[in-house]
Amino acid sequence: MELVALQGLNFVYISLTLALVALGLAVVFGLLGVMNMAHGEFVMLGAYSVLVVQNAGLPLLAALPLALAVCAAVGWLLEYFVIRHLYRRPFDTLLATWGLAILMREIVEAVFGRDYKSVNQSLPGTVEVFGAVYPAYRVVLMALMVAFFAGLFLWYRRSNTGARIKAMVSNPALATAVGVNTAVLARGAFIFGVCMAGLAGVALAPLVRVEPYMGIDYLLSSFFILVVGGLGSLVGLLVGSTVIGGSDAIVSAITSKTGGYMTVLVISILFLWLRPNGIVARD
Amino acid sequence: MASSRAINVLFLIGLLLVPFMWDSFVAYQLGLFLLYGMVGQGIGLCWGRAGFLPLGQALFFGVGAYVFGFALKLEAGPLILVAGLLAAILLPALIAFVVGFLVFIRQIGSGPYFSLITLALTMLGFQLANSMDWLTGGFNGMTGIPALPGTDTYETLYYVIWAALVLVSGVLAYVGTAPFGQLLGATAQNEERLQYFGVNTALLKAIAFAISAAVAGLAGALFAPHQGIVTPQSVGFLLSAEIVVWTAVGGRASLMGPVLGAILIGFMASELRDSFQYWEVLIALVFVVVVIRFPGGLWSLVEGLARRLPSIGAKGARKRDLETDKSRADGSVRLAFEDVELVLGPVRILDKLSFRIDTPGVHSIIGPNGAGKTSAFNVLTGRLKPTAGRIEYNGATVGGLSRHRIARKGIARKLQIPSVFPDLSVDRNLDIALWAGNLTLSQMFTLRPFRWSTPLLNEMYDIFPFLEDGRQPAGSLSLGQRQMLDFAMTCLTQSPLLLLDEPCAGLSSSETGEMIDAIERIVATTGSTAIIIEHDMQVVERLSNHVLVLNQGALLANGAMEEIRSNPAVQAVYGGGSK
Amino acid sequence: MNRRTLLKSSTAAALLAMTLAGPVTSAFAADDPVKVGILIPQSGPGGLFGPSSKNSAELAVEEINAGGGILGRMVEPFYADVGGPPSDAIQAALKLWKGEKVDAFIGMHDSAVRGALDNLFKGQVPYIYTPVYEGGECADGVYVLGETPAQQLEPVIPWMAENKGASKWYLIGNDYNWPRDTNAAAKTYIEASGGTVVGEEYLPFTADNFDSNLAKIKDSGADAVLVTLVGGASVGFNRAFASFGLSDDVTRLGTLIEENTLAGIGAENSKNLFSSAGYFANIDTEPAKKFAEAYKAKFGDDAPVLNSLGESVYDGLLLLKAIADKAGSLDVAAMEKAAEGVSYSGPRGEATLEQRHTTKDIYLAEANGADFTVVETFSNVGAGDNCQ
Amino acid sequence: MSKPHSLAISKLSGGYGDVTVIRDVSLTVEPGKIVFVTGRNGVGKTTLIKLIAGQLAAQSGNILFGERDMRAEPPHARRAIGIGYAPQESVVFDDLSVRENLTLQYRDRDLARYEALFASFPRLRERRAQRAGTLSGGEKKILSFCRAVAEDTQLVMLDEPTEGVQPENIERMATHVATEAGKGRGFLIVEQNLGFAERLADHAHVLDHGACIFETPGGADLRARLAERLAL
Repeated sequence: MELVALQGLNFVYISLTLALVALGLAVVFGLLGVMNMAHGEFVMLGAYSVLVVQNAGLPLLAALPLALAVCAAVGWLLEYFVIRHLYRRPFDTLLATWGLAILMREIVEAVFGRDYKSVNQSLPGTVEVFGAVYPAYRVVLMALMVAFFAGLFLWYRRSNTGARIKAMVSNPALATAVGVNTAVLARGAFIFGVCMAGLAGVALAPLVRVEPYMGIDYLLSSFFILVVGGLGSLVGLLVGSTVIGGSDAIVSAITSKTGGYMTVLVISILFLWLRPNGIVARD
Repeated sequence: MASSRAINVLFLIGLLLVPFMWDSFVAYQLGLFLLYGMVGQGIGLCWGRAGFLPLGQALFFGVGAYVFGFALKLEAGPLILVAGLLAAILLPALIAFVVGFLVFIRQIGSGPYFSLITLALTMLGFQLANSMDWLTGGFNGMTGIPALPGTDTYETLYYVIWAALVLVSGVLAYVGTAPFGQLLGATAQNEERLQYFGVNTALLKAIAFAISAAVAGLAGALFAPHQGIVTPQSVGFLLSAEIVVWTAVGGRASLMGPVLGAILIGFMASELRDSFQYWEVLIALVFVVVVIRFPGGLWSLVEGLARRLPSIGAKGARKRDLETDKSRADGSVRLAFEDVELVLGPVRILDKLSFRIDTPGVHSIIGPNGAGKTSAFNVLTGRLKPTAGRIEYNGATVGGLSRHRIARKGIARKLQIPSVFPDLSVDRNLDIALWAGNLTLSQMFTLRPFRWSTPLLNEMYDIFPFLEDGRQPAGSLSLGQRQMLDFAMTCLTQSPLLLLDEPCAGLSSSETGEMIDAIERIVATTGSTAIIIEHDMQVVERLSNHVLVLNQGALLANGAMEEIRSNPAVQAVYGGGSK
Repeated sequence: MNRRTLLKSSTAAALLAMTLAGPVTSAFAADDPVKVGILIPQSGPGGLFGPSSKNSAELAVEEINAGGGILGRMVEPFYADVGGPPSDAIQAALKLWKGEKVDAFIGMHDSAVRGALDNLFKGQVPYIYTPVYEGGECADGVYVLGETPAQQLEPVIPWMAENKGASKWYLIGNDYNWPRDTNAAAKTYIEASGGTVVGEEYLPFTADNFDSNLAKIKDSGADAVLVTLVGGASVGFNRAFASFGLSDDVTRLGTLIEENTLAGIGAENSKNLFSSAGYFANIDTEPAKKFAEAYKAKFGDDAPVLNSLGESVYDGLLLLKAIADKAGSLDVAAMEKAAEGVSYSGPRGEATLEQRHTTKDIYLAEANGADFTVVETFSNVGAGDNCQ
Repeated sequence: MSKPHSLAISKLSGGYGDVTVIRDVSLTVEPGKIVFVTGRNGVGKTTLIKLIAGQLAAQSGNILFGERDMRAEPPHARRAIGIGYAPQESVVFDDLSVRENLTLQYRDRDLARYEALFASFPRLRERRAQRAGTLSGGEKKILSFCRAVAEDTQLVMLDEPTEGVQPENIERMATHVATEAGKGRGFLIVEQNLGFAERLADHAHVLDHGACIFETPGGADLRARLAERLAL
């Protein structure tokens, strides 16, 4: 029973964190069509923000505004100098952001060094949930993520921002004709996306390794989550995270982690092949 | 064109001279970059020409390397080596063909999905190479691979690699010039339109992907003796991505660009790696700048320089001297819709639509907006799959078949919006129409089809004189001319059944008159059957005496123009008018 | 075209040719320096160890030269980055070997690169391989300094059984040769010490979530975990391990948890964490302290932290000097004759070359916050049989 | 709606990149007036309307809306200032639903503003949940027409609104245009359908080779007058 509760909590945790990590890419790739290979590097910026805050002796929460400010500033620079020239050329965004990812890693390496950094948990220790011993920080984080996604879902349903972004990407000329300021909207969406990646970095920093190359872990899984779930919808994002996280967790529990990893790849291939619009196809 | 070919040849000759100009170590290094460059050339075929980007090309490179490395390690004589080399080329080609065909048959266009599939495959390949250590040596690699018999790895192997590069470049250049390459280019521009010409684009793209994989396999095979070791990194995502980057920097659409990219970045990295801590920053900056400023890659700069030189040998006028018989043995048409339904989401677009057409001449479909006119064409040509019902064409069921199969049964279609291949010349556009339904797979790899001609083509030149200026890109024509080119292409397939969706849309009244004359004349000459969707009653009256009226996805009335006019049901929904 | 294209395509090559045409003067003069190629990772996942490796090498060169050099000739180091795949490493090594005409190589890199270099050198140039590895290297002209699984585990596992009550072992590592070979060796020692293996698992390099492994470890009832995960995976695993409260009851032993990895794991996650290696930054012996002080004096307080991988390059140069001085030559044939039984003394203590591997002291350290404390020293541990 | 503005362009030239398509064209659309531009294919009608909408940059000349020079304004700002535009090609957002297409620009996402138009084109309301890409060509044109007409703009520019639209619906379009013009809105319509022009036009211009070759007030025999010029 305890093992079941533990596995169940792990399943919820992995699904939520994957969704949080992929959220930014869901906007940048799913809506804007930018294959942002530097997505993971924004997660990294978020994690290093926590490190800076910790070294300055401030509480973890102070990292949030810092991460958002840093990601927004870097995101603005990238959008202005690189990305805006490449909208609607997805393969070129892939190449350019590949280069930008290298740049961001090297800059962080130059500033903070190549070595692993340890971020303290502000909530050490464990609590018992349904009979399973679980890290306290994770429990709090899970509650916060549920609240965050619920809020986001409510806002997204009431706003037509998503539709405006899709409109802008599919037919920019017409979008301007109906009064959409495409330059501002695209920049805003891009910055929002990378800020969400930074937010994920802040949330995860106490749990994972922090080093300049940490971003790559988050990049590929985010892409697979989006294609399995379906681009351009929040429900799809959550479903994709659940399928990817769940299949990895289940197969890993039964066989091995390598088995889980290969299962995720095979599932992703099958979806890309048979159901490229994802489980939650666009309505 | 001629000057660009000359540059390619000179570039290759220059590469041959490298060992004489510098020492053998430079040649050894260069050999590795040429191998990567070859893989890039394969990517160029897929990405620059056909428009789909393979992101996992190292998978084929690595498979080739492991297979040939294994054969070399057996040290069992030349027969085994030849077999190993063939396997190293054909196994990747086979994998790519199967994967490509299965994916392309389900997905049209060049979205990121195919790229992500190849990415996942290469990650899977890395993991397998890593885990199957009994076969591959695991992470530490397959070690102790002997040199290629008869060569010295650091001296003469370079010439073998150079010869392979020449071979690969020759094959890719030829394949690109042949009808296969032209059709591939057309696929990138408008895949769906090409399918309406009866081209199995999934097969075409799968063959291109297989060729690129074979090239990667060959390069991998030579990589094994060149390095003496093959590790999972040779299968991995990182190498795949790097080669894509080099291809982009060098020039994805050119033959030699990828090789140039691999050489330049390779030497730059090797030079800077040990001397400049932030060398990766420099390389990253280089390709961010190239992507933004020179989308054609560095090779386009080389060609730009060359264009200033006087062109060697002007291109002769186009000869069309091979008369081709495209008329079908039996031009008669029997088409029947039986209770055809089409439901998309909550909306019933076709609702038990039934009609028959079995007389030659021009038939018109009219009806209010959203009546299902274009949708009827869509289910007939395979763009949409009917939800229920039967569509029979000359005794065979066509509903639900793929687009190119239906086209090959003798149904040609002109879309509502003129849909030509904008980046191809008018001549090439006409070629594609002439090839439709007749070009065999083996003819795709010969040059003779460029000389095909038909009597109908000459008639088209007569009707639309602007077509004779065949070298201008179709994209530079005005909307009306594109409409006419599209019409000409549809007719040149000489399909017994022509579906024309608003052929006069966007034309002025005088141009509309010209178009009506053209339709009348072509249908009379070829004895084909045409079905026209049209709002303009003037056009309908002039062209056809059989009119079908659609409303709410079903047939409302059916008969001669006068009967339709007097039909009260038609009058209730439809007034009719003209420009 | 076109000289222009040719020039364009070969600017980099020309640059290269210029560097190759460097000082290739009278190669036989006695006072020419001994050129040593030092192959260390400066990029890629191993790049973390580049700076400490390079510093250690510089220190060794300085000290050797101060003491009269090798064979009475000054040592001149040539550094190359071998952090990439083997194909890049071969180019880097070739450039030093054929271009700079280096006399010997010191290598601190993964085994895939070692295999590639074996195939390149083919016993024509002396090559000292310094990091921890899985054992089994036996080629001519190659001398191995790093710890093998036998050295790291044979004395340590019985010690863990006796002092920490480790009897039910769970083996977890990354999915490649080194962890698999290490665990194969570990199993014999665990059985010999009366323990059992309750689980064995290998993770892909990409693994970043360890929840299912931790659940299995918990479920298996293990009281000790042998960790052969490398780098970031080790950091992530150990952090998660402690956050689930497992570190209170379960002992962890790692064979590649050095100072950087420990820093990443963090002080609050390092309870009951042990590491076995031939070197730690704060070994409490005279030579080790002397080395650490010299390092600090030369590179300052903010220098990259010392660790067994970085330091191994220092020892590599000492070993090269010991063999070459005994052989009286840097010729592989002469060195091969002299190598067996050569001994030298360095920060790691006394070491003797047997079957191309060093027999030496092995230290077992326990993490104490973000630092290691050596809790036991095992003297003269052999590297096992590596030449079957 | 704010106080009525008229559109006045004078000596306008422009095209794609360096290519000049439109040369020295001048025309005026007073509030409440319906002005037609016609001409054969490829003479620059669409280019002209794109220059006014801001989709293409003018090379010389003036575009005045009221007192304001529009040439410096980006297209979305021109829409905000009061120039609506329904293009000839790519007329809807294919990936969005009909509803989203109609309400994209409104914060309240309310379809109520389309009541009158839905009464004429009930199909649109029925298909509001459907992806606009699945509509037929004529339906897309109607969707685009409704979107532009319902907008709160002083001037409405329609580029070939009747292309592919059945005559019945063209008639309904005409009714709506007339009604809106009656409220004081100006219309600039590019059309090849001379019947439509004759039915509505207060004034008509004929373009040829990028220049205005003929202009005439509306009236009963407009169709004949225009046809005569077009036959040249």
